[in-house]
Amino acid sequence: MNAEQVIFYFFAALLLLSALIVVTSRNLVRSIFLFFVTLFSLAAIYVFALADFIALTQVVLYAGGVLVLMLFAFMLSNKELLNAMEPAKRVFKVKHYVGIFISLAFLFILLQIFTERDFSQLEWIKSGSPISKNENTIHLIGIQSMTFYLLPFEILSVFLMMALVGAAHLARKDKKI
Amino acid sequence: MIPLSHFLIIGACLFSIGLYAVLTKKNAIQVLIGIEFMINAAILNFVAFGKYDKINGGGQMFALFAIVLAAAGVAVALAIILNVYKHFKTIDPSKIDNLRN
Amino acid sequence: MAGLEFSGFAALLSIVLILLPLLSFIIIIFGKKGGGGNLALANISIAFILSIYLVSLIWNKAPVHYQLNWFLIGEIQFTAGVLLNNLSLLMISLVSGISVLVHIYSRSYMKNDPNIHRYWAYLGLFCFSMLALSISDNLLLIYLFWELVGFSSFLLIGFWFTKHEASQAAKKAFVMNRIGDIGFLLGIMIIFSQFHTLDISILFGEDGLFNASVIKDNLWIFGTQQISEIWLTIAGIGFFMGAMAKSAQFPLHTWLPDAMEGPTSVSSLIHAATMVAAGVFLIARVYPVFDPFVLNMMVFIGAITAFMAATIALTQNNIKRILAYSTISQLGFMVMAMGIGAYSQSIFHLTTHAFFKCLLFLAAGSIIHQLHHYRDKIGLDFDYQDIRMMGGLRKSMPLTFWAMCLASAALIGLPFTSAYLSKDAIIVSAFEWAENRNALSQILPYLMVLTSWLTVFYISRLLFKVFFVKSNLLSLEQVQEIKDPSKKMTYVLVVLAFFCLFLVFSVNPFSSENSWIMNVFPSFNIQKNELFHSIIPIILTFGTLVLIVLSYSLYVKRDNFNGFGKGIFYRFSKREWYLNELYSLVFIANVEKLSKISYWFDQKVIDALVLKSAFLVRLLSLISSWIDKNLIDGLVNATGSLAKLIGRLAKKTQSGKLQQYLTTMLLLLISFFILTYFL
Amino acid sequence: MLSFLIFLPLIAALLILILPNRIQNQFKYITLGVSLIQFILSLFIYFNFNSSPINAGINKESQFQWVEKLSWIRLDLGTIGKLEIDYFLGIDGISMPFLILSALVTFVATLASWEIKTKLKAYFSLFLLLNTAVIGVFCALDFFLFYIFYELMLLPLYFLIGIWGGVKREYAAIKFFLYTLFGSVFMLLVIIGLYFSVSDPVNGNHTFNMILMMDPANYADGSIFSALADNNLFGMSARLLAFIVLFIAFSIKVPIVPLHTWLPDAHVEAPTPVSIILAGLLLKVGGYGIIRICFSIFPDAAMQSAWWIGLIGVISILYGALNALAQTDLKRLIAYSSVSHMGFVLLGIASSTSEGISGAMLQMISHGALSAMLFFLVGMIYERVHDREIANFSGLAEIMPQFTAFVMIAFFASLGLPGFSAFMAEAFSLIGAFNSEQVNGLLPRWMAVLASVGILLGAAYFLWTLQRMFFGPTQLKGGDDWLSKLKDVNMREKIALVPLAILALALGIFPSLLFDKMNASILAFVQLILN
Amino acid sequence: MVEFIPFISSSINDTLASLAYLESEIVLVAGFLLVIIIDLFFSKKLPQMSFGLSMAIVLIVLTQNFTLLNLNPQVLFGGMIVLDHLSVLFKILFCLVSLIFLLFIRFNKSLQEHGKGTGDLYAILLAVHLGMNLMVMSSNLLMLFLSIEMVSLGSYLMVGYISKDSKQSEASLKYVLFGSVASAIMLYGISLLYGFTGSLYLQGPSFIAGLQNLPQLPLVLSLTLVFVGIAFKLSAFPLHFWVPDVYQGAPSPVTAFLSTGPKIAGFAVLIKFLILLQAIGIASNAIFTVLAMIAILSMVLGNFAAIWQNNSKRMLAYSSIGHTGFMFMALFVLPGQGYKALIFYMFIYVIMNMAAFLILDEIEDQTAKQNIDEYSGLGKQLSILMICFVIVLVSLTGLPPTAGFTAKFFVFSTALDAYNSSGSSVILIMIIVAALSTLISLFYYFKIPLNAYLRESTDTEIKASISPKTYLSAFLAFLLLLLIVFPSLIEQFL
Repeated sequence: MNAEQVIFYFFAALLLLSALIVVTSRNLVRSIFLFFVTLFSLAAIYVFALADFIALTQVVLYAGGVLVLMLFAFMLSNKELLNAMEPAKRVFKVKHYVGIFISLAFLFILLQIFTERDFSQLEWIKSGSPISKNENTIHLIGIQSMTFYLLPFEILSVFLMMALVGAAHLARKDKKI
Repeated sequence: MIPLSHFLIIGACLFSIGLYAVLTKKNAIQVLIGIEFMINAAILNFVAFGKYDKINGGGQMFALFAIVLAAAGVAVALAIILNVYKHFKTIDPSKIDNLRN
Repeated sequence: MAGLEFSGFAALLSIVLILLPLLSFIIIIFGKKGGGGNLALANISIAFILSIYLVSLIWNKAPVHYQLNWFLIGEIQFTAGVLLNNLSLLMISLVSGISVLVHIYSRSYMKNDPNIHRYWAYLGLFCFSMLALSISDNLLLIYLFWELVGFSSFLLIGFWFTKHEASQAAKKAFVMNRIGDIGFLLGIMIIFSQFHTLDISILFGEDGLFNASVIKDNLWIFGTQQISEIWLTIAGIGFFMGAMAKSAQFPLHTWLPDAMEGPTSVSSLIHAATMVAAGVFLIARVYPVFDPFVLNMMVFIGAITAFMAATIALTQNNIKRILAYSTISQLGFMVMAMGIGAYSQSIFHLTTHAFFKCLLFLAAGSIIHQLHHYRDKIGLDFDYQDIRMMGGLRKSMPLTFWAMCLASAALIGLPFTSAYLSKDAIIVSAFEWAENRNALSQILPYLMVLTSWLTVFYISRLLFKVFFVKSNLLSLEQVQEIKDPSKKMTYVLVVLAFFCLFLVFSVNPFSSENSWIMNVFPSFNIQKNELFHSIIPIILTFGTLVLIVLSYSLYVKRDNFNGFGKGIFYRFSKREWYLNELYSLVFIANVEKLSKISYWFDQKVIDALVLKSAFLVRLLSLISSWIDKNLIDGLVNATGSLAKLIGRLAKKTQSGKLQQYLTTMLLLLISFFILTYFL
Repeated sequence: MLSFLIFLPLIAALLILILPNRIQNQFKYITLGVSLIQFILSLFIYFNFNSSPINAGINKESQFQWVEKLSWIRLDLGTIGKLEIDYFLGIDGISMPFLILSALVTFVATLASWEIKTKLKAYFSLFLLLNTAVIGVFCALDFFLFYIFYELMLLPLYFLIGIWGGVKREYAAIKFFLYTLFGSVFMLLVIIGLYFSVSDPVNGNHTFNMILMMDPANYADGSIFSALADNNLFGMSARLLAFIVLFIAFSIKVPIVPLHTWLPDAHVEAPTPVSIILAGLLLKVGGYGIIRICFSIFPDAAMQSAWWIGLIGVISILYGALNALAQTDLKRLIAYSSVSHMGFVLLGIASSTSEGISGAMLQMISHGALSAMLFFLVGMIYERVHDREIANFSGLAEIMPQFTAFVMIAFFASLGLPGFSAFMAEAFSLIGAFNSEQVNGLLPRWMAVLASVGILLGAAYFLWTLQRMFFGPTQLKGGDDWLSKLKDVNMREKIALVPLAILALALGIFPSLLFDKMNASILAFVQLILN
Repeated sequence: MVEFIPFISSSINDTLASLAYLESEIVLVAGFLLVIIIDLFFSKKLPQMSFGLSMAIVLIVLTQNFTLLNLNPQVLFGGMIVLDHLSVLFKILFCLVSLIFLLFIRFNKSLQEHGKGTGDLYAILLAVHLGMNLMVMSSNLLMLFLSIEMVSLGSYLMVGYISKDSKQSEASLKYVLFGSVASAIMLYGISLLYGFTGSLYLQGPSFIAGLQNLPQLPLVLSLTLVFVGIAFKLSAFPLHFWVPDVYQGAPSPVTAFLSTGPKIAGFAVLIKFLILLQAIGIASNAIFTVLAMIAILSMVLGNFAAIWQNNSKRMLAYSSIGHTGFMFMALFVLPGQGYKALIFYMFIYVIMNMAAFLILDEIEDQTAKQNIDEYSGLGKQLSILMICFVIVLVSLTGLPPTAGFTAKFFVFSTALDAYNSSGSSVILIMIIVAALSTLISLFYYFKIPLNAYLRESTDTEIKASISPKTYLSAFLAFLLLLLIVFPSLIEQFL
């Protein structure tokens, strides 16, 4: 086991652990902060998949954007949001069992798929050209977004504009009232 | 060299965790976080597979787009959740059930 | 060519003849209220003259048969036409002749009725359909007019429809006739199915299709058509049923006594002289259809009818009812005669009966009419048709009395009257018929003799009660005030009385064999036995005379004789063999019940089934909406029941909605997978 | 010509919709005018109708008369060719009589509409719409077009019953609607199935042409309804199943026992003119459909099920009559009598003999006229005193002699008094049924024998009613009030009643008026179904 | 790096060439921006200017699309999108939806009285329209997901647009959470598809080949996960749970839009996947069986549940689930035949569903009545409107003389054809269920005329005014009548 692997599995473990705490925690603030940990570990794992730009975006957008948005959301609103957590009395309800059952079932099916067959032996992976470690992925992404992915890229801008306009509309106060 | 399937398994776990949050959490924001987990699981898949797809760069591009879309989605969802809070004084999705048969 | 022209001319005449009364019907029904008498009389008179003229042209010559295409159905051409042969000529002259008389009579009899125009119109309709019935050349047409006759009878019986009994009686008459008509229709269907034609002359002529058909191996075969022999019998029974209903044969006779609710003139024309004879006429028309079984049935039913009606007539008090039963009895004779093959005798009796029964009724009508007026005059309320209320009218209504006596003499068959010839001929034939048959058949002639004597008894009872004994109600002085009716009415009686004499029919007062009617019609299956011809009339006449004397001593000499006590036989007879009660018990009540049941069935079962299915749909929808609403509960409960160890927590899961939706959705997805890949 | 006949009322309906409510009392005259024009046109068609065998129609397109054919929808839908829907009208001896009946009954119903006092605009436009649909059904030769007209009848009726009906109108309207829709929804599936099986020999397109559907040669090999392939659906011959579906659809309209329970409710709750149309025309659509579609397109299946159809006919006759006997409401009684009378139609058709089918046709026309008359008469009483209980009336003949005369005509004609059309019709239905065993062996003779008992029961309930309501001493539940309200027939009512009476009488005495016109068609029809 | 250089110039050329075919999308983008700007600066002075502008833009797009009707299939942007006849038809449909929707917004009381103005809504609409256009054209999974998200996000915004009361915010919350979950699941499915094939091009050979080599379980799982996202848009079973709640809570125009636009776009996507599946060569019977099951369950659930609804919008929501099931039947066509019956049905469906919601809304505006049992006597008071309503409901039931019948008829024809060629009994059962559900739908649709006409009003006279919405619904109802006589008006373009 080399260093790369150690680091990878460390982040993987961190990722899953923090994610588990996020979803089991009854404290929203703790939840959100651990969410940051999860996202960060995920970004680290992206690096192992040679997607450094994605990792960067992940950190910037998610950690910097989404998370801050979430925090702002309940900071802007009432503090009661924080208190609106479920009471700690009951540990588990049937709902949780069903939830656990469903997620485990999905996990089971997915693991079934991923372990049964080695996907690195897929035709296209064997024949394709993998990204080498010293390649500048930012270049690649830049060229691709200006050629193949030009149209989605432009549309994405319209999309964001729409989301902006809409979210702003929802959030802003009614002038008449 | 990390085997591809390990990425995928991590993604699957994350997906399931997200699913659990979605189904059980009593706070809309936590549900939203669950959804983000699910999306991130997918992004992880994209990234993992994208490693082998240099020419089209589909995986990484898709991951990039997905992140942006998810962020926008969160923005809208949060705006809506705030609105809901204004009316209901709660964001427990299981308590918001005025609309029913 | 000349023949065709002649037949065309004769047919035209006959059509004009039948259309005249129809014309009076149409004109009068749309005309003004209260009128129409003159027109009706004129038309029927012309019709009568035409019929006489036709008789003079065609009688005993080749029949005239003239037809036109009526309609085409499939490949079968239906024709409509007239068939003028001896039988139809006899009928039309009889019908039109008696109609003329009744019309004349009615002018006085019905004078004061406010709705008299309807009366004339209905009479016109009746005459039209009866005449048309007589000359129609095909079974469908006959059936058409057959029912139309019934319909006009319905109208006339119900003429005073405000009287409950009248409308009841009219309905009963029509429905009972309907029963017979169904048989008739069935007969038509069978004949049509076998021969594809309904033309009488083609079917029943000398070399008609009917004679060409044979019965072999229980099959009735005509050309390539074969059906089971039983259908021939059924056809015969069918036609006979028609005749039974119309001619008031047991057990379909009960309408006729009730039909007396109509005006008496109507009773005399329709329910005594003409329409009721149509049954016999029909039997005569389709005679070849009847196979031995049906003929025997005819004998049986005719005899029963004759006997039964005679016994019932013994105890009735309503004058018209007595006469009605007498009519039934006489019709029984005719039908029986047809059954034994005494075709000509039957028709002969039909003819003579027409006159004397008409006379009886008209005479009775005169009495009723006068009594009715008298009642109105003195303002007393009594049943003016009850013979117990009458009495001693011999002096005050001499003409009526004598006419009635003559008619009664004819009825009981005293020598020198017309019916002596015809009735005795029938009884003689009955003896002849029975001669070579089994023991059971031997009863028949004696039964007929007995019936004949019963006739004597009831008609004498009537005569004596009406004309001789003292009235139960009116004093002698009051009776004196009642007079013979107006001239018009009495003339009619006189004319009819004339027709009750032997001379009209035969030169020889004691033998019917040479009467002109007997000569032109055939008889079947009867071996002549001279002995009977000489002995039986003598015995009959002797018995008759004895009975007259006996009844005179019973009814006139003994003042308060009420028939035969109040024994079981009396009640049986008085209540008309309880047949009405029986019918209402067995049929009417059951049909009503059946209809109630079937309506209940309709409402409660069939409709409910539909409603139930609607309910089912609603239930289904309820379930499905319940599932939709509570699917989560259901599924959660199901999973919960997997983990029932944990217990009742399952019930506390109705908290959230959105997540329930998602859970359900995902559960469905997973179960889809599990079902597809892991099971 | 036929289009004009069909769309004239539609145009009038639109006109009425446009016209202001101010002149709503004139709407009835517009409607009357339209129906009069229709009647005259239909008479014109009648007199110019060629009844020779070369114009028999039935299964030969060239033999139809007044044909109008426009291509309508051409859609490339399936694998095997184009969808061919035509605007295809034409009449033969089977449909022509119904045109006259429709025009006449509509005319009478319009006259009966005088009693309608509310929402005249809506009423008359729906009424005219209904008229369009009914005539369209009788003229359409394209199945698609037929179906459209067929369904189009439902809606106006739903509202006509539902809005202007009696107390239980909601129930009746819904029940009627659901019943008939139930039949027709599945009919639609059969129609589509037929379309896939049949192709136009000229251009190979799949077609909705009913006439082409009658020729087995036009069925593609192996298609669902191909006679040769004899496919199975749910363990049954596909053709038989299709026949049954179609038969149920139409026999709900007829109606047969046990699918009849909508009829008493609908008839009783409907306002008089609608009852007239229902009984006079709608029921006929069922019979017409059975002849034109069920039997013509699926003769083989029809022959297989003839015995059952005959049995249903007999049961309907007896059952309807028995139920009529139990009724206390005059209108209900007449409604049940319709069930009974339409049973003869079924019996006649099932016999598959020319006599039986002629009888059935005549019965439909005759019942159309007579039931219209009966309902009109009931409506007259109801309009005057708002009561129809038989027990509440007695001795009406005294105070309403002319009315009684009409009632008697209608009753006696209905119970099959010879001289009226119903007699001929019932007699020939029975004769046909009786002959059937001999001719084609389809129906046993006892059916005819049993059915003839229905005639007796018919006499029983009609005469009983007559006696109870019209004869006897005058006694009314409403006393003097009713006495003053029960006026005798007025001029308008006479105008409505007389033509019906004349029609019934004329067809009874001269059935050739009808038989001659349709004989060739009936022969062709018999030949079609027996081969 | 170097290996990309040859592609760049060709890619730019391709982009330039492709732009010519995207006129309508460009117009939409331009319009989107213009509307935002106008709303920012002129909303006070010219309150209806953004409405007029949006109308103009949609009309321009409509005419542009008509010119593209007879186009041969064009692969644009290097396979990112494909413009073919079917997608042009869908785009025309969207124009129709948008046009009615715009008018609906313009005359809807609650939206017009909304304090924050309607300008943003018009902008969102145009963006969503753009998204729908791209949805039907896209042949790349990325493009597809992007456009689906665009439509979804726009829809969330629309549903929560007013959020003046709890109902609307609740609806929007449910919608956004449900929708996000669905799209997250779909995204995961897409990621799997991508991973298994290495390609995002739906019709690309490598994509198909990659799927062909897959074992059943991963293939079906990934496809099912993708289907979740599509079915969410279609509101098909089992993703229909949100429908009643959201439809009831959303503003009427938005409900009308949701029940038509995104749903139709969803069908376009579904068709893409069906074609893909056929190309992969999965036993078509299996797919058809699954589709038929979904269709049956949707019809049964939608129709049966609709019977019990009293709220008219909720009832229409359930009925629209039923209609989805019904439209599924039109998917049962053999390869290469086009989806004429489906498109025809959709045209009619748009018209009648929009009209139904228009009328509901108008009734609500005029009488404040939302429940069916309160409609009694309305037939008299709102006569023209109710006549139109009856026509629309008859059409929704699928009875003559309305175009709903023709549409239903075509769909039945298609399904029977499919049965004819496949002989699958599931299809036959589906057809029979469809026929029965027509009957059942009568129950609930006709509750409205039953109340409106057959029952007398209990409350006082309502002064009816004839509003633009009445005219609009009358026009739509008239279209329904016209189209049964002249179905060729639509049919000629198919």
